Amino acid sequence: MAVYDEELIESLTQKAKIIRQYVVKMIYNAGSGHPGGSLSSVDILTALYFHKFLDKECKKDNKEPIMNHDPKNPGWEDRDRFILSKGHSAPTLYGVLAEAGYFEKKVLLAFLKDKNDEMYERIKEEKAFGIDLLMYLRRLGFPLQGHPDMNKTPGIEASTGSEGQGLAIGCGQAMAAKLDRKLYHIFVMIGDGEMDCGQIWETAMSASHFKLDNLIAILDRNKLQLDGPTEQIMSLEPIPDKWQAFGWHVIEIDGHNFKEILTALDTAKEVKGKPTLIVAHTVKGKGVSFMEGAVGFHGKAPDEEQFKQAMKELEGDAGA
Amino acid sequence: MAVYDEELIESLTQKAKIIRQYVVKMIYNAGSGHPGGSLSSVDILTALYFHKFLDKECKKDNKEPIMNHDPKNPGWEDRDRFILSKGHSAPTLYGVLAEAGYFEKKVLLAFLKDKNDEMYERIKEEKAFGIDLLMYLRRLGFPLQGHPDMNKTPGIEASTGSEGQGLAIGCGQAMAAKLDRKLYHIFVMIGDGEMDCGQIWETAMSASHFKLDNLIAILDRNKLQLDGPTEQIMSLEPIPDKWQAFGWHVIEIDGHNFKEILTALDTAKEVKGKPTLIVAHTVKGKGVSFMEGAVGFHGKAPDEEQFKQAMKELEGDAGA
Amino acid sequence: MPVPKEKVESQRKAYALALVELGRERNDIVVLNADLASSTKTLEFSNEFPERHFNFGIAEQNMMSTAAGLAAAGKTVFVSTFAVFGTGRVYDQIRQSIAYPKLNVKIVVTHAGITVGGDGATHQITEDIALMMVLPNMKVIVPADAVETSKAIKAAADYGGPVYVRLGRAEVPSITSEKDQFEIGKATLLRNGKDVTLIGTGIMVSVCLDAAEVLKKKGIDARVINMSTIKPIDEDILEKAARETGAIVTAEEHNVEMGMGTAISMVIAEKKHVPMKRVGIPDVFGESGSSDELMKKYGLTVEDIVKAAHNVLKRKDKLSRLQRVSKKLIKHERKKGNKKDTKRSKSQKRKSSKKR
Amino acid sequence: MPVPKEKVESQRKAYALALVELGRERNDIVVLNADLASSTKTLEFSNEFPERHFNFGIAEQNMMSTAAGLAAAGKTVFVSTFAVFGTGRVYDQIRQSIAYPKLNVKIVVTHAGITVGGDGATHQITEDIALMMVLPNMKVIVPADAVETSKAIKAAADYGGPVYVRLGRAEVPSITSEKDQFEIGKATLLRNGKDVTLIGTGIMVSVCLDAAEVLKKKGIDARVINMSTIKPIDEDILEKAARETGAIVTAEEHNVEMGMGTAISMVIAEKKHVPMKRVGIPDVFGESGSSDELMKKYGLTVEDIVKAAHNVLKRKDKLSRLQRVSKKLIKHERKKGNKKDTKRSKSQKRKSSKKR
Ligand SMILES: Cc1ncc(C[n+]2csc(CCOP(=O)(O)OP(=O)(O)O)c2C)c(N)n1
Ligand SMILES: Cc1ncc(C[n+]2csc(CCOP(=O)(O)OP(=O)(O)O)c2C)c(N)n1
Ligand SMILES: [Mg+2]
Ligand SMILES: [Mg+2]
Repeated sequence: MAVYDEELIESLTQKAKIIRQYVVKMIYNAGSGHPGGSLSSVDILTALYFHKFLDKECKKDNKEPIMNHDPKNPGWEDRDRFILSKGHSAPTLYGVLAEAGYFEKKVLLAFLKDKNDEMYERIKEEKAFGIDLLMYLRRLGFPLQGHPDMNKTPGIEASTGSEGQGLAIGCGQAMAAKLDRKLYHIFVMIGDGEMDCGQIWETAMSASHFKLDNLIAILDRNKLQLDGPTEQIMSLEPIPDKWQAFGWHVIEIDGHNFKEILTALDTAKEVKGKPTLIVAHTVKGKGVSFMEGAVGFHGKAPDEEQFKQAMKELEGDAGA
Repeated sequence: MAVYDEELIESLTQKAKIIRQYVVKMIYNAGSGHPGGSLSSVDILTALYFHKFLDKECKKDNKEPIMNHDPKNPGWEDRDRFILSKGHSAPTLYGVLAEAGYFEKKVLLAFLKDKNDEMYERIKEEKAFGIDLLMYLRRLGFPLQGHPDMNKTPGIEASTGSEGQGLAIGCGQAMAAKLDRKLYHIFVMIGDGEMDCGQIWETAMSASHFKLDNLIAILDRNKLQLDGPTEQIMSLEPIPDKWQAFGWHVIEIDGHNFKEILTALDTAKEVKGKPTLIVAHTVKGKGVSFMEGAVGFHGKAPDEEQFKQAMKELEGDAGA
Repeated sequence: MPVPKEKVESQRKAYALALVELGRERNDIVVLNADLASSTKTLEFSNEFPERHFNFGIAEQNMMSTAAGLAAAGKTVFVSTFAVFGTGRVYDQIRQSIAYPKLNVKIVVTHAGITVGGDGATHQITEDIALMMVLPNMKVIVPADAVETSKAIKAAADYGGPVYVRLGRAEVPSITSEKDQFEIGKATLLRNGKDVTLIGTGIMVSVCLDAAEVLKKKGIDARVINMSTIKPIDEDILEKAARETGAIVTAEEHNVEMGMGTAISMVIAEKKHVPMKRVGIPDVFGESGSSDELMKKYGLTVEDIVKAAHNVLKRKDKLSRLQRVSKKLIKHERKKGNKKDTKRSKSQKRKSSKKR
Repeated sequence: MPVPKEKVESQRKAYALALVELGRERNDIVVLNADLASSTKTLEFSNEFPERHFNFGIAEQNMMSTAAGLAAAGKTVFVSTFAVFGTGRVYDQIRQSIAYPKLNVKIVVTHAGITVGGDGATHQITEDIALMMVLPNMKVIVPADAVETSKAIKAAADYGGPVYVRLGRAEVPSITSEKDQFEIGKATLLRNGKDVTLIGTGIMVSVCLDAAEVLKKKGIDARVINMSTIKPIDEDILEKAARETGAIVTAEEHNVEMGMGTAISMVIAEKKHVPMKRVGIPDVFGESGSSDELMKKYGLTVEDIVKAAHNVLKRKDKLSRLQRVSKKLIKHERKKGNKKDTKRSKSQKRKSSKKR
């Protein structure tokens, strides 16, 4: 069981604030990207990656982390895996990975070695690593692609961007865990618009058929897709009924409430015999007033003025 | 409302027997094909095509046919449409169309004119038309393809064979009917194995989103797919829950009981504001003892001995 | 130095305008989209004709087969999404529901090629032309600019079968004029020349024009052709170009191993073989970056075309010297009489059959 | 008259056997299928290793991306279905989930091409080679018979990235032998010859061998190459064949506009141009019929290859005559000195730049 107390919640809240700042800075700097769905998913990713993120750290406290992972060793075989199926929210994932330490120079170089000379050279030349790397989002020759690339960035478990495929990739990893009698879990975040994809339902069907209780999907239910509100573009409700009919355990939570997020993740890990979907109700653009619930900020970078306003709002009392 | 009496039921029963004989003869003759799913769908197609199949015939009796169609005029704009999404059951469709008169020489020539010289020539030369044409299933240069081809065979409303697409094609025709303020209905038969396809769920979602109450899907729930029982290969239950959660009206029937079939089709036509799925419980290979429930006859033609046995069983007292 | 181009315009906007105009003229026009109506600009059609525009959410496969059903019921259907999702994601649906039955569906995609930029490899399809070319019954059109886009859309609407139209994300220089004719299957000559022919498609046409200017400075007179239809390809203009200029360079924002250049190679090989060089994207996935950076890195610049032109010109030179002299000698040989020749070949045959 | 072939064997059975052997040797082998385990014969693997075989029902897309996940977690994954559903139906999943991240997935399909027969056009894919060729990072293998299938499967398992293996439905004559080496990217010489090279892939290799026999009777010495890897293509063997035989015929059960023949054309055009003819299926959809009837109707017979050979031989003859004489004259010209030549080209340049 994961354990949390007020202190942990407070520290996660602070982390999330920092991640939101990274996200906005990254996208502003790149001049393109997807702020809306990146911001709605920050709290969930923060909870996953920062609730006691080292196995050893937890063991010491006799606590179990939600997600076992080690930024110094992204290839650790027994790690839990996180897949961002809605790959356009990459900035959030990059922010979390950077903050967790996946982009330290040594880790980066080890990961890139012999794989891509251009990038390797840049990083060796101290062009960018660690948090700095975030400012090279979408830049030619740097690892942080517009959509996550598992061969260019340490900590990325699947290359995504074409919606609807990440859940199936997670399903494959979950099947591998079962075959290898490993205990790791696979967490996959999907978008609500992504639920339109038939492939999601194919995977919904097979994951329950194969009884993948080590697969936990988290739906970023921010009610918007690219062209507008999901219920106007392609109605999805009743979502829990759909997934239950497909054989999943379903939990509904407020995706911006750390207690609910942690409890849900914890419960999901205990469910036996079937996969779990956590329907996380979120606000698209969460944290930046004029981006909240705004379709226009699905895939558009803020201009200078908007950027300043956003940073002002996000810095607030966190002051990172 | 469609009307039926014992006389009609008896005549449909006789028709279905004849169609089953055609199906077995066709596939035996061709040396390949899909008897299982063809036989399970015979009664439903018979009910659709032979419950008073001419508008004028019905008007005279002040009855409404389940499906308005005219074999002499396959292109009639206001006709109801039937799409066989599980295209591998083509023999049943061909049998029904032939029996209804779609393959009369004049109709065939009018349909093929200038489209395919080889076929046109064959038919002009009296090589095969009407019921005889059935014996040229899957033969080079003849219109009856292994899977339905809307450009080679009159009465075929969609080219199918790649599973999962026919329901969406029907969805498009239903949308066109709404746009044109036409009252025709679209009937689409899908297979239970076909329900594995994500595309089916994409269409399930959009058909209810677009409120296509002129779209009626009929599920040939014969419990088998190519490799085995559906619940072993890829479990589908609870089927009604799934479709209801996707916004459909669901009716369950015995797919070999004409009263239930007719009543369900009738009810479905009255449902407003949403599409209807009729879950027709059937027996794969229905009518031929050794094909019933036999996975082995999904896609295999009977050998000579099996053929004789099958025909003996099917001729019974119908004696066609 | 680039040709001064009067204006840079969006193909997507031109598409949107053409659709709206078509919608006003024709009731049978129906438009489908898959959660990219704002990006592909079919939103404008939707604003004017909400009842004839349908958004399918992120369900491209369903959209394609539904388009087939609408077409089967008499509609002229335009289907739009990004190139990567309008081809590879739905290849089987296009194949089986649309191309095989030859239904009246126009697949108009935007954001093709690497100039998509920041989104990176997952969104930069450089294979779509190949995918659509290899499909029987499909027409493949890649307009060079906004003006031509508008005409291509209208021509597609007038043609009664499946058409693929490939548009880009970025604004492109306007190089064709309102009065140019557009016909599916006909390429257009943008600049006459006799030394070498540069054949571009899509955004590469304007790059070819720029390359022609650079070549002019070096005394090379380059012909420029806009190959806006890739399938069926305009064999006549190719044959003429081969015959009259004797050297060909092709340029496309697409996998160079299998695209327009390949299609042209096939024609040139059959009709009249001349030195040829294909400029295009190598057989690798793209990456994030700015359009310009990517075009440079992946070999789509004026310089790449100029270099290719020099390459083919060198080969042409060698070949034409050969041909000149051989012609002379053939005449010479002919004079010596055919008799001897016939004898020789006969004896050769005998010899070779003995060997085995 | 056909070469006497000792036996006719099923590629699918050979695949099944190879899979089972691999399964015994290696724990990391996992096999996926989509409701075609009995037809593609992975059922045999499933019988011996039920826990390492997964059937996804008719959900090919899910199967492909799941394969990617299994591979990412260290498995060597074989995915099987019919060719039409293992390529076009899942192009985007292969592209994004497998090829882009270079994951260790082997897509082994059966029932490729028109020899599928009775099922008709919807099941007869003649585009799959093009689809897989245009994908960066993909290897494309088309084994010629059962023995080679077995080797190809093992080679695919040993290679650590995405591979496409295309098999047919029908039994094919055994033409390769156990002791022949198989290496991805290396073609094999089946028969030496100096007049013309016949290059086949898949079931067309045996047809090429038969054609070589027919040609032999006419005194023509044909080389036969089995191009079992189409991507990457064996450039060395092609260059050698072009140089040594001076004429090439390719044969494939695939859309002839864009397949192995096209890939070979590209190499030949770059390396050493010689007359070439591609034999294959025209750019149309297939139809129901028997394999033999269809091969005849769609141009895949011994006669079609022989005819193509005569065509290229005629062109080769003309060309070699030209070359012979031109070589003579070049020598002659050289003697006259280069000075004159240089002068001429300079004056030419001046003239052409004046024009503009
Ligand atoms: C298959 C596919 N079709 C279309 C797109 C383009 N696209 C990118 S994001 C997006 C909307 C996603 O909506 P949602 O899943 O709700 O994401 P979020 O709201 O969390 O940003 C679309 C249509 C895509 N990436 N993949
Ligand atoms: C997309 C696709 N994948 C695979 C196939 C091969 N196939 C033909 S029929 C069939 C099984 C169909 O099962 P079901 O839908 O239950 O049909 P029925 O039992 O009525 O015959 C399969 C897998 C296909 N036609 N299309
Ligand atoms: Mg959303
Ligand atoms: Mg079934």
